[in-house]
Amino acid sequence: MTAVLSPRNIADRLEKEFPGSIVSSDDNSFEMNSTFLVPAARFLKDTPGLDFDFLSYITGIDRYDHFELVYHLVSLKHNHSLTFKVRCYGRDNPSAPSLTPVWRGADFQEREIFDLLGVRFEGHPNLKRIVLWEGFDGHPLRKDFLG
Amino acid sequence: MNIVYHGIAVPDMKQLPPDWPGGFFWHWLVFTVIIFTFVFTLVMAFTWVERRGLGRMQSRLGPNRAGPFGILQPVADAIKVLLKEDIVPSRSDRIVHWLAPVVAFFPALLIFAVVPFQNGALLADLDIGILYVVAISSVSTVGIFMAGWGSSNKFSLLGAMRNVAAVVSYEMPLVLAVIGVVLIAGSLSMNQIVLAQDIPLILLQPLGFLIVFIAGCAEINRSPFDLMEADSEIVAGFHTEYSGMKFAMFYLVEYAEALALSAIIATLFLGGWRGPVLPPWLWLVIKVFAVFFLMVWTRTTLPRIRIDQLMALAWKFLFPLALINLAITGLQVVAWPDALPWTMIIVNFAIAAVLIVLWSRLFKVGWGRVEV
Amino acid sequence: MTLKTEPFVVNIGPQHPSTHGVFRLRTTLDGEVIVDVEPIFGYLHRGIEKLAEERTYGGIIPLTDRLDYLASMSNNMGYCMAVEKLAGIEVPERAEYLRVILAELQRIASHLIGVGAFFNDLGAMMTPIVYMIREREKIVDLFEMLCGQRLTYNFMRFGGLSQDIPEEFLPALRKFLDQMPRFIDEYDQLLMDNEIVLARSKDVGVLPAETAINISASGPVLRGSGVKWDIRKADPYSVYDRFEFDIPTGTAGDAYDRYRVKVEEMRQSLRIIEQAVAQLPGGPFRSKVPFLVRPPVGEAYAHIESARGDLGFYLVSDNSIAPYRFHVRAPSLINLTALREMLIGWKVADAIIIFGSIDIVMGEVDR
Amino acid sequence: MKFDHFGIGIAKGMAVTLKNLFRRPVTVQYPEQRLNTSRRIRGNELVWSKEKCTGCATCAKACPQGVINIETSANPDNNKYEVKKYEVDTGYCIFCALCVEACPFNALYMGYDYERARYRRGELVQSRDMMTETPEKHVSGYFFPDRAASLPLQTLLVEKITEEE
Repeated sequence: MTAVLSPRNIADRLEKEFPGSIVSSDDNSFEMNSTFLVPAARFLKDTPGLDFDFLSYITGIDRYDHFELVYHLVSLKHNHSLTFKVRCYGRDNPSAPSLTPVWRGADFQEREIFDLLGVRFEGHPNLKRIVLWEGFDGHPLRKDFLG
Repeated sequence: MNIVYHGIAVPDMKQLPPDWPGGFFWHWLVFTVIIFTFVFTLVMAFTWVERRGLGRMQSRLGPNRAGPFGILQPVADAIKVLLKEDIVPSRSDRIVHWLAPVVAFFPALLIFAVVPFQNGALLADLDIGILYVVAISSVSTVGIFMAGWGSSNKFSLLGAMRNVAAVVSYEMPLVLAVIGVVLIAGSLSMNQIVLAQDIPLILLQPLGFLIVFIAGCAEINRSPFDLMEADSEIVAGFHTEYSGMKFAMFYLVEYAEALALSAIIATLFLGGWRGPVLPPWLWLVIKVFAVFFLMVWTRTTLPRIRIDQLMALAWKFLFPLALINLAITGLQVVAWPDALPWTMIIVNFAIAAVLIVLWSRLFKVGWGRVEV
Repeated sequence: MTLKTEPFVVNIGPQHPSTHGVFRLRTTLDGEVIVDVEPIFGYLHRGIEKLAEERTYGGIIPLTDRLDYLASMSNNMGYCMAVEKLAGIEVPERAEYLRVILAELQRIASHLIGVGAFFNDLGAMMTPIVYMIREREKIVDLFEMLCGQRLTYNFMRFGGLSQDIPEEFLPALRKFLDQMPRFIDEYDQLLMDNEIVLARSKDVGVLPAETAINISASGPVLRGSGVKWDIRKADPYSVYDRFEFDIPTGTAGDAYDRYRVKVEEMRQSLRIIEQAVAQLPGGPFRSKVPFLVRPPVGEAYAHIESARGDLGFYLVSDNSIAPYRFHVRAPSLINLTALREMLIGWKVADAIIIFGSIDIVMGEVDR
Repeated sequence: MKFDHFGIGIAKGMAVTLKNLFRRPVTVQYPEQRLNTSRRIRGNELVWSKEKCTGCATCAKACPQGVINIETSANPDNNKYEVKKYEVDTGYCIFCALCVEACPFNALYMGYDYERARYRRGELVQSRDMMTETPEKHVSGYFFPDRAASLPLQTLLVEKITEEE
């Protein structure tokens, strides 16, 4: 079984490493401040004992007042997993740092979130629309998008 | 006056009536008609055999709707393709695009001028028959390159360039292997080569047969060397932009070339029209179909090879082997002209096997990547 | 003298025989050599994630059929597991065993097409794929017997299956299990040692293990690179922990290894089915589930090892009859991440087979 | 020194294709030869029982595509709904059979017929009369095991490759 690491413990460790990075944590996931996303991701990836080398998926949820990005990490080495979330506010130009430099698996998924939800990933090497064509008006997965 | 070779008496061709069945023009007319009929009928039969054979080897039936066993399928295909609209790409080089099928088609037909249907029955018994075949068969490439260039399509151009590369490379081993046959038969004339074969030369020249078969397949772009129309890579290669009548011409060229290669291999290695009981022309047809079946069979089984591997096969495997084969044949002909054929057969097969196994050391995987 | 060459752009796709659907590779060629590649998706984008937000939970099952249309049963299973996790639905044991049997049959069917299409890309003149479709047809026959359709099965439901298996199913499955190993051996005889196949696919399109992990590749692509990672073993779902099977892995991570991994996986799947049929318990095939499922507010993620890799479904519920958010972790899309660096430097012919060896289904890539 | 790759793999492959040349072909000549479909076939039509239907419209709610168009009026005499209009646009239908499974009164079945190609989209709309169950209409055994038992057994490729005419 893939062990689900306690988000509270990880959140505490992250808070110790990067003060102010954790917004909240519960039994299923913790929420991170988006400014600390990239260093925290590197910490999660490179710390011995954690070794989250596999970014399983990223997805975005439109919560009307903010966009919630969900990151699911797995360590193939230790066979454990972790879920954390990041909020980005604003409907016009929400943005979050890109994790593509850390895990390249994020590449197409971030492009997809940018395409369908309109969240801009800062630092992504090739942030273009992926499934819709260039010049498409709007972001269809937003709850207020009317076809 | 007979030439004696390997204990085989070969009649001198000069004594045969030169202008059977009558004057020169009658001869010309009769054989032109015969060749046209032969080529068109056998091309239709080939498409049928290929599609049915391919189908049966793939657990399918193949075309079976038009006529009994689908025998009229080539006719139906021909009617369909002739009635189709002729589409010319707007940015094509129109004259080249129009001329290409014609340029490609006629050389394929011209080869049959020197194929003997029975003793002395051929359009032109050229003294340099086999040289003529080698010379004329490469001209089709010009037509194919014209098609690739004239269609103004990138896939067509890629296909045409691949074809030119393949033909230029494979001409070399092909000719060298054919010279082995010429050495044994002692003549360049196709009819005389047939007359010299009391035992089919495939037994005396197994390696030569293999090289001619492989190189010939590569020249006429039969699978596994069908790179120029590799459907999974470059869509349809040089004839991507052709439709209707012009496409039909290319289709015809493809099979006429296969027919020509089968006929040449049958003539050079399988004893041509010679055979017991049945009439000579039927023997030729049977042998042609036997060779063609081999082509269909390899086409069913083998995946396609890559362009650089195609070149490597020609220059590293076929070319040296053809040279060695030529040297050994020359040695045999000079040193032991009267040796028993059966010993020669065993020796030649052994030499072929040893050479192939030795050259298999050159087989390696994973090359071909270019740093860019 | 050096030749002056000029790179030119060739669009392979969207209508091309070897793009496995509608996919476009915008390649820049220098002669035959690929200098640059840009994969372009989206030609099959149907907005399934958006559509799902406006359908009931039950009505999404037919939509999942249309994700990876070569492995509908696996998709059904993954989605049903996610909803069961979200709503806390129990699945009877018989249903779990049947699900495993169906998912493994589906894996064989999908790998047959994957391997067959790979050899079609190699230019094998349809022969391997026709043989493989012949065997796939037998599996599709079995699925048709269960659910009446041949491609979009829509067979699994929350808490089990839509119907119990008919009595003629197990004898037919038995016959298939007896025949299939012989046919897999025949494919190996036809293809495994073929010199042309070796020359074309060995050490071609190498994906090193570190890169494979870093790009989140999964399924045969990851295992072909030598990483022993299979959700069925690493995170056993359903009743997979009760079966014995091996995880075949490659060594070099080339196209040939990815092909071999798929063939070996077929053998392992047959092993799993043999065990599952032997252990198949009686009992109900479905637990009682209301017509309209209303899961509590929350989120759930369930993933399975589908034929193409780690297929995950992420659901967010707001306690209504439709999900608030429905996300698919599509292995086909993510496996394509390293396509560019795998292709560069190879020739056009190699590009086609490297792309074919990744074995994607556009329905899943574009959703 | 090990010598391999001198063509033995190619020869083995050639043997396989030759073996298949003498195998029976698996294809079926469709219009003349027909295989029995599954007993549970979800054929491309729906069959509707006028007697059993109460007009509850559960099927319309279950339909993910929303192609079931049902209009009812209350009949005050016997306190029941009367189905005025029952229409399925099979051009939009995906034949998922969720409606058949949802029907609480077993009034809806999948059809056994799979040859309903039409030249115009409009002709694909199944009206009430076209759907009504009649003795001539074959009904699939999907979700109804007792009906399935009376249907012919499915032809399986595992059992026989092709049927002789």
